[in-house]
Amino acid sequence: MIKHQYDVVIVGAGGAGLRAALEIPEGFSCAVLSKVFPTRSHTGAAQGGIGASLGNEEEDSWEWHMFDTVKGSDYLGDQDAIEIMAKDAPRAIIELEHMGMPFSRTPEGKIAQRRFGGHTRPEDPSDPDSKRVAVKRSCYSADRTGHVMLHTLYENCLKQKVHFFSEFFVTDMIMSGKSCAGVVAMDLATSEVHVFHAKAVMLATGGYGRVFRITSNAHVGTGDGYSFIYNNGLPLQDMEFVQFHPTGLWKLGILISEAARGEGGILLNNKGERFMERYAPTVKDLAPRDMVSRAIITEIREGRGFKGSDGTSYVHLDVSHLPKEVLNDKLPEITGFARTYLGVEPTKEPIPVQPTAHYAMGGIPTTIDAEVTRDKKRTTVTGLYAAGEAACVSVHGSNRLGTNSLLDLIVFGRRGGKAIAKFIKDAEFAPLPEDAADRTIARIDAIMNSKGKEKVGALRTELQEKMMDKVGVFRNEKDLTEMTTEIMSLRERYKGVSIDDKGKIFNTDLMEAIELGNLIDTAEPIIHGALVRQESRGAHSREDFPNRDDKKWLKHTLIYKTDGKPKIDLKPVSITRFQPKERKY
Amino acid sequence: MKVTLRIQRYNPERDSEPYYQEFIVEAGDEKERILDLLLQVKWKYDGTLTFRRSCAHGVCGSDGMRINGKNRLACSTLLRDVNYKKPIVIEPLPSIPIVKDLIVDMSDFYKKYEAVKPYLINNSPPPEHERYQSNEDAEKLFESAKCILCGCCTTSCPSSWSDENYIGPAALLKAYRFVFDTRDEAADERLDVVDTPDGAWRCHTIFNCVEACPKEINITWHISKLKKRLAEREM
Amino acid sequence: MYKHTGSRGSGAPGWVLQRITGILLFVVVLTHFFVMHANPASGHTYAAVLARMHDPFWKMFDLTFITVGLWHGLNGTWGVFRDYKMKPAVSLTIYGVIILSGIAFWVLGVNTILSF
Amino acid sequence: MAYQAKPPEGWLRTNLKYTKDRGSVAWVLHRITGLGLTAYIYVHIYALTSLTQGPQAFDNEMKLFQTPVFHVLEWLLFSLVVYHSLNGVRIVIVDWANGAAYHKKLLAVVYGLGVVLFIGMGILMFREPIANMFASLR
Ligand SMILES: Cc1cc2nc3c(=O)[nH]c(=O)nc-3n(C[C@H](O)[C@H](O)[C@H](O)COP(=O)(O)OP(=O)(O)OC[C@H]3O[C@@H](n4cnc5c(N)ncnc54)[C@H](O)[C@@H]3O)c2cc1C
Ligand code: HEM
Ligand code: SF4
Ligand code: F3S
Ligand code: FES
Repeated sequence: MIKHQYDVVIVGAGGAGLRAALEIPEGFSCAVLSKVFPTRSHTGAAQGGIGASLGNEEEDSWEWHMFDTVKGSDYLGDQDAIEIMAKDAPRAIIELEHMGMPFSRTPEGKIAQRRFGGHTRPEDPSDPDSKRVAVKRSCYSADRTGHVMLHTLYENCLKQKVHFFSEFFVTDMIMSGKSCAGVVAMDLATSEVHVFHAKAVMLATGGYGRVFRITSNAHVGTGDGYSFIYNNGLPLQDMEFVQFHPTGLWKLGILISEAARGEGGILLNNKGERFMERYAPTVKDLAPRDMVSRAIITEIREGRGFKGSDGTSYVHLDVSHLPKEVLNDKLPEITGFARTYLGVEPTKEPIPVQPTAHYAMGGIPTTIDAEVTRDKKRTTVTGLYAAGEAACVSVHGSNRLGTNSLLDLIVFGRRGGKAIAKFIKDAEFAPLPEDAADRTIARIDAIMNSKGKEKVGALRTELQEKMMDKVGVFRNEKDLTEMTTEIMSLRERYKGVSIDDKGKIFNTDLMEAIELGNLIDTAEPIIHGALVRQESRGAHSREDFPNRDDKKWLKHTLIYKTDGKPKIDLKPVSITRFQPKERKY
Repeated sequence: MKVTLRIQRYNPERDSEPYYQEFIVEAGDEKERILDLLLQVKWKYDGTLTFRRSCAHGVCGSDGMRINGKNRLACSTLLRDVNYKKPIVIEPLPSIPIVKDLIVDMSDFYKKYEAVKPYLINNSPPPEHERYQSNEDAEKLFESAKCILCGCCTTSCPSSWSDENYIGPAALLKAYRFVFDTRDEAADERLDVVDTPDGAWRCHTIFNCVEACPKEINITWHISKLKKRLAEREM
Repeated sequence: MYKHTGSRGSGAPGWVLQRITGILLFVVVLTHFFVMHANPASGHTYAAVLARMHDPFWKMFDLTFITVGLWHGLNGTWGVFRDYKMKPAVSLTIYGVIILSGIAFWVLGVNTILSF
Repeated sequence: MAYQAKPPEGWLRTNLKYTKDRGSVAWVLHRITGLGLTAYIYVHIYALTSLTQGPQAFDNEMKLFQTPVFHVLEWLLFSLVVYHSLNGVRIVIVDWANGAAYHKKLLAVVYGLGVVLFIGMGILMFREPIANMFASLR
């Protein structure tokens, strides 16, 4: 075991982690740990853009952005946090530009913007209550926005000489009494266990898409951060809200960004109908993701989808009517994906798509300064911070609008970094418990020495398939109850997992086994959250409770791990400017 | 459909030399990704098979490897891209130390990347708004900014095979990315780094890098602009 | 391990000259070939060669050829060796051999041309 | 680092094992022809020193060079020259002009033009034997 001491340890080198690292002032030591090389983080997969009311192309205001976000969240988002994000967005974008991010430009040389689902402005700007029409708010760099943003942030970290520990797999968080004192990690190259003692720890570990079989998320999106929190007796918030992106490539789940529809692509069913006209008469194909995903599944269920060779169904996303320049200049990457992976020529034929598990609205509850909270009164955990997709501020409520996640990363990543910078100035190191690494070592030993019969791959596939079938776009009591027992039995069977690789060097077999445990830890609160929330709101759609129920459920759920059934608590939503209304597009 | 993978194996804890091992896997159709076949081997037959992967659709740059003699990403190579009637030979990226199976030691590659100061340097105080840049100027950077640092290019370049000190196409591409950014002020510092025998001058326009690049970046074109810029600077 | 070596300015002039001499040679070598070798029956007797050698144009032509050709060829050869990792002593020796033999053969050639 | 990475195999093996593409074939040929031509220049300069030793010596030497075998060798030498010079021009266009954008087309031109020039030169050089051959056929 090797011990390190750093003022700050940041777990995760995606957009959130890197942005936070840039705030740590000179004179303090900061280590960024990531299980993959930083630029391999999943932020690099983001395509469409970052939302900000720059108004470079059309008149826009942060209040409209805030309203859209609140409405998009189905009023579950905390409005104080959303206000901060919408107000800060233009500054945050300009800052990225100053850092060197290569944006697409307008003819005047300003940052270019385009339309995106759920982002609107009043048709008549002087009348805030007039009909809402789509607005150009998403700042982009072709369809590689996340990629260039991640690289820009990493480059700036290099410039600032941030200390990286690449391919360090964090396995646990160290609690010292009521505060966080560091993390435990395994160096993948050698399987050695390292203990990082820190004044402040930030979890920026990204999402959990790999809980589901069809997902746009990377293989590394295994929800590790959620599991650290959950296993240390802290709560997870709003885990039932899983965003299914409507347009994943059929069978593969690879994302075809909303930008495709933002640029004019349309969805068609097997009758050739533009069915979104029926579900969202005003914004049509640019309705928020939850609605479009439900519409697609409904079309398929009612027999208007296409049947694939393997029995699964899809609808068509048609971009073939768009000018060639638009496809080549603004959507080169995603037309490439369709070509490469499905052999479809998007300039001529429609692309087969189906909803794909995409984003975690819920996560580690934090304050607006990214401090992790432990209860419904928002008591903070000393020395512990979280940002990015892993965290739940909550700005996305029950459904995130496209482009708001990258924004979330840079706004709250920075705020978290600033809060940490302030905190470490006069904080002391919390004492490091003697047994800090014991749990990790025991876990590794158990897996390495196990003679059980269960295989990681098979068990994980089972979990993913079941989650897809029963906790997918539509949910009901029967399926969810079944899943609560399912997950218990999976957890039991997980104890019998054994691996082939008994070596020390780059033991990815071991890593995957530990990740599977994290997936199970993450699936459990998703299932239980979905079961208790007896309403339909945003991405959470209960067939047995089809309506939104503000009286009972305009609340965040907090889930704690116990020995038996997880404990559930409810936390009020912050409502400042906009009172809940029916959500219609 | 049955497909044979002939994979180069090497476990430093056990083997003194790399060797090849064949696995027969089941593929649905010819649109199957090589990465999925490797995962099938790992998950079904031999958990010790080791390789990097993450995004599975060619955007993170983790899984560069040599497939049938040529560097590519396992996740962007489909069965139909290779001759799958014969065993598909899968080896780690060439000319770079092997850590285990298909995992190579990329630290040198990253050092070269860092050597060109891959970050915007502009010490004049920024304006309130964005720094303006015409769309044409921005688009000149886009192709080079596509790079995912997968390493396929540098490890496919004969010049870097014969001397690992050659800075390599990926780093040169990165140098281009910043030298030609109208917002950058440190072009000279970077040009100094690549204006050496180990720098741009060791590129002999072999085009292996372009053939290997999974993002279809015409790296040689970018290097040629750099060389031209260097030559002009000299005169 | 990657180690940054070499100093600024150690490439551009050579690179540019290699290309300029290349283009020059393109003209010179092809002309030479078509004039001298296209018709094997003629021009290869001592008398014929001597006649050409007395023509100032061909004298200049041959001098250019020999100078530019040697420089281009040897700079190219040095470029080839530089591509392979070598101990400094070895590379210095090769560099020496290239330069010395180059000068020697240039003198030899110039001597032949100017003897007439 | 705490583990032992396997150093890469030598450059020659890597060269032999890696899939050859148009560009790398062109490079190998350029390299070989360049070195070959340089060696030939040395030989050529040395051979011509016999001029200074008077007509006897020179014409004696030329006798050797005027045999059919040497004519064929000369023709082959020309193939090196043609390839190296055309490909050299291609390289100049590729890294000094915009040639990298259409390098495959350029390469096709190099090979095409090279073959034409090579055959053309062959016809010029061997026009007498060829004519004789046709004459004897008639
Ligand atoms: C395909 C796709 C397209 C998207 N497009 C958009 C878009 O257009 N606009 C938008 O706003 N949002 C978009 N999103 C959402 C957005 O990209 C993500 O939510 C966001 O990038 C998450 O960033 P992050 O920093 O929180 O985490 P990530 O970028 O996922 O990074 C997680 C980091 O944590 C590290 N890590 C995780 N676990 C461990 C561990 N156990 N030990 C050590 N390190 C660990 C990882 O190595 C990684 O560095 C998209 C998402 C996807 C999947
Ligand atoms: C006829 C016209 C010629 C042209 C246009 C030409 C062009 C070039 C160019 C551009 C290069 C640089 C290649 C690089 O840097 O990658 C080169 C290399 C070289 N040339 Fe020429 N050349 C010509 C004739 C010759 C002749 C006559 C000789 C022999 C004396 C010669 C010998 C060489 C050698 C040895 C190299 C180095 C090869 C390498 O770097 O791989 N060239 N040539
Ligand atoms: S230039 Fe292409 S091949 Fe090279 S590292 Fe970048 S993406 Fe990979
Ligand atoms: S392969 Fe190498 S030599 Fe140049 S064109 Fe590419 S870097
Ligand atoms: S797994 Fe990300 S590039 Fe292949």
